[in-house]
Amino acid sequence: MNTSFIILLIAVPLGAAFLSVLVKKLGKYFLGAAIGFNLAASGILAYDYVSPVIYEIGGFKPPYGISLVLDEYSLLGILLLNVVFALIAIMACKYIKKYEVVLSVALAALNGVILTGDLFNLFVFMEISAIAAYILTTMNKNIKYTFNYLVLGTLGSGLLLFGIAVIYNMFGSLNIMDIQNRMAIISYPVAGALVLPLALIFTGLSVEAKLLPFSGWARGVLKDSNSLVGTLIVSAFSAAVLLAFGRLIDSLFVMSDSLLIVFTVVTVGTLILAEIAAFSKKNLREILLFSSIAQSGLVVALFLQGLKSAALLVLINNVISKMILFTLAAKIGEDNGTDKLEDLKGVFLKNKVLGFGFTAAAMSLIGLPLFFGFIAKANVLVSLFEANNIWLPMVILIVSVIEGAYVVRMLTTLWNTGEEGELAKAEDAKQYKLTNKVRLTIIITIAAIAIVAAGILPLLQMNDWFNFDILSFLTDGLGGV
Amino acid sequence: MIQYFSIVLMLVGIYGLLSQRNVIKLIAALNIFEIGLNLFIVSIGFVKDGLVPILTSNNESSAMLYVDPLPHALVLTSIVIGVGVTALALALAKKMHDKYGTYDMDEMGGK
Amino acid sequence: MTVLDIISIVAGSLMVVLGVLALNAKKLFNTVIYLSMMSMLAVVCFVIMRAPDVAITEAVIGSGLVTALFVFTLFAGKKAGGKA
Amino acid sequence: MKQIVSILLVAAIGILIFSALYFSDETLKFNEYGNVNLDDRVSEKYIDKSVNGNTEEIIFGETQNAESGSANMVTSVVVNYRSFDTLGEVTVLFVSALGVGLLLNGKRKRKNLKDAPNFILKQGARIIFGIMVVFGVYMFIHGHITPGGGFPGGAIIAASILLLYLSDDEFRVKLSAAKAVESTAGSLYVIVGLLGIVLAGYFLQNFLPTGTVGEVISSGVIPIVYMLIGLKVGSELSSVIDGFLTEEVEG
Repeated sequence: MNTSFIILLIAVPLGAAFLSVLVKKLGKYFLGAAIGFNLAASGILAYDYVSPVIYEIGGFKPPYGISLVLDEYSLLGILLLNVVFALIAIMACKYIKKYEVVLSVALAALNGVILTGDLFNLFVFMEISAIAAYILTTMNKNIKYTFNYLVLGTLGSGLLLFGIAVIYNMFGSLNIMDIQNRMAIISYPVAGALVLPLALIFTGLSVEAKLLPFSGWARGVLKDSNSLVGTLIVSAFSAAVLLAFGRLIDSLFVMSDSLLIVFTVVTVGTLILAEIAAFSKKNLREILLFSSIAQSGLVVALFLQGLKSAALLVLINNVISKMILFTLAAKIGEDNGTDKLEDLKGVFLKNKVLGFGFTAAAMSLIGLPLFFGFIAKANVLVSLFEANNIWLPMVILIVSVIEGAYVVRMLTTLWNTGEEGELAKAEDAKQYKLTNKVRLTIIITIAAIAIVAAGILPLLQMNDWFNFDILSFLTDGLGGV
Repeated sequence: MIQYFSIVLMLVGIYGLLSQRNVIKLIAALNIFEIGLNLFIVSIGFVKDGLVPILTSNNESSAMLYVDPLPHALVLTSIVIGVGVTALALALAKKMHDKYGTYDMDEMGGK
Repeated sequence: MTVLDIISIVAGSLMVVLGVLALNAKKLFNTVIYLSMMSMLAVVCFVIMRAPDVAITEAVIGSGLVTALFVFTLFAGKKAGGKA
Repeated sequence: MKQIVSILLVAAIGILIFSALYFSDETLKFNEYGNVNLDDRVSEKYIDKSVNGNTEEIIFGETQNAESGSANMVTSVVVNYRSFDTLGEVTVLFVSALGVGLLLNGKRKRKNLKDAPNFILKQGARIIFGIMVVFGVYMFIHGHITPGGGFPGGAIIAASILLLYLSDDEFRVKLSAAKAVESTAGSLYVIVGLLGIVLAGYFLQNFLPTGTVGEVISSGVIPIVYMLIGLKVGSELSSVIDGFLTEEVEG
């Protein structure tokens, strides 16, 4: 396997970005080429994957040089990220104009966030992707919220850097694996000393991962965003940040009991409060953004419990279904000038294909059987019970009821025109628009079918589908082809 | 000693972010926080009686006691990132001032 | 206590004072000037900590260019007729 | 009221940070200011240039073909050992310059200065401009033996351009030229990295002889990369300055 593809995932989009400033007219093609190359390269890496690879940049062996780590975890990450990024770029290509360079840089940075094995390098890539996100959100024309985002994001990355500096002082290294080894050598428990740096890193990452109380920026930025910016932030950016978060929790977070309780309260609190907020909202995009905050809370809570595989399943389900939901919500908002649920009764009767795509994604989000979300949720509950955890499954089930309530309310409103009990007629929805775009329809249909297929096939093929390890599946299922 | 002051500076920056509503002052608070952070990072690399980490004709051997060069490299990166973010924030501030005629976020209203 | 220690204590406490002054200044222009002075003192601290590379960079970028950008932003605001 | 709440909150955070850093009784401690043992840190090998197994002492002006040929250890960290961070860092500046350009876009013209500059000021500024540019170039070419390097060098060039802006009413940087320099320098940086893959095996690996520590023509790719960084930073900051010193043309 040619390991150079690992670095090219970052170098090619960066080079494309630099070049497209020189020849502005070709910017579109450079971006397309970079996205296509990244898709192909991540495919090749997945196809050839045998065992974890560590790529030493500059030829200096880790921990001295910066290294990129390609293991099952980051392989899954780059596959997910590059596919989602490409789909969003295709679906929302009319907004890309003038922002090609920013998107290329964001693509490079997000790949870097997932692949890097070095703490400071992680900070640099987080900062690049955050700045790209600030610039993209200026598309919303509501600069006040972008400014809020910028201030919070900069403070967050500052705290992250502070935590990294304290870690460097204690362990003398910036390489994540090396720090892990140095922690293991120390014979006494390190949890007590790590409280401050871990709290700082957790706080810093929670800003980008949208955990409460640091998610104040998300509402303003996302509530009128178009299908490019909003979808990128709720799916691609949030996937990369959560994956980096998971990697750090997995390798560095040696927590004392009280710190674990604090972190868990924050994440589970995010889950509960954000779902309640989503329930109380009346606008399509606001509902979705609060649901996205809640899912981030759930994913981080699962990582904190050490359930990597379950967390990844929830993450994948959330990223794919949010991509569909947010794209359509932004499109509905743009076509009709509003995304208020009350004003959109029966809008899907105008375009049933897109309506079915939306419905499938929403069903998967709440985890109904026959959809991928069901597999994810079943895995979460089973692995939590196996870990003898009773209260977290309870919370998840209760929250699922709230989630189910607002999703069903959303769907019934969007499908149903008239009063209750009356049969809906397409004529009643005349005043709404949901224009048909071939690209959009094809992608939404394929993604929806993929969600359903991923929900049904494991039920038929695997005996232990409720106990399914996505990481080893990736090596056995794809690597062994 | 400088280390204590650097942490206090970061706290002053956080205080500014919490208490101020003026766009320019918020950006200033971010800058204060960044200066404190940079001082802190350099201070963790300081070695008592260490030399400047440059080989010269006076300090010509690598076996002498130098201060840690890695934090300096990190701070160079951090300063440049800081100026990038500040420039972007100031451009946003300029735009906001064009739109609302004020730098005060409370006077800008919900829109 | 060496001379450097004393200088660093003086510079550090001045920086904290300037930081508070910058945040509470009535005029935005003063905020910018206090910030620039702070940055200059930070350069002194970097030199004390044997980091000449960082000191040069901070002097040119931190207290030079950033201050200039702040001042230009404020002037642009004044010209537009809004209150600063 | 808000002030008091924020002061209390900040005080609480401060007490937490200070007690965790300086007053904890754990065995694993935060190394206090100045009491640092470099042998515990990765940077020990950056000083000895011994990451790839070199065991000899590095002597200024004598050692040849070290793994990183720079006498300035910060430079060898910035451009050799952690060059990838530096690529990320120029990207940050690149994106934010681009963002400033996008935000303050439109057809623009120079803002009029309050007092029209006189002849002596204009000519004097031009002379100083030349000296500053030469100094900036000196700084990034000598980044591997003296303090400084690409970032301050580029910033000094940008400052010299700022001087021209302030002393001359009509002066404007050709934005297209600035963009061209920026883009070429950035692409060349990536190409230097890719050449590393082709010629030496890894991205951004040094593929030139590193020469004698302390000489001007030494250290392999460091002067090249620092020159590219200097040009890139200079042109980016110049275009940022242009964005702030021009105003939109009405209508």
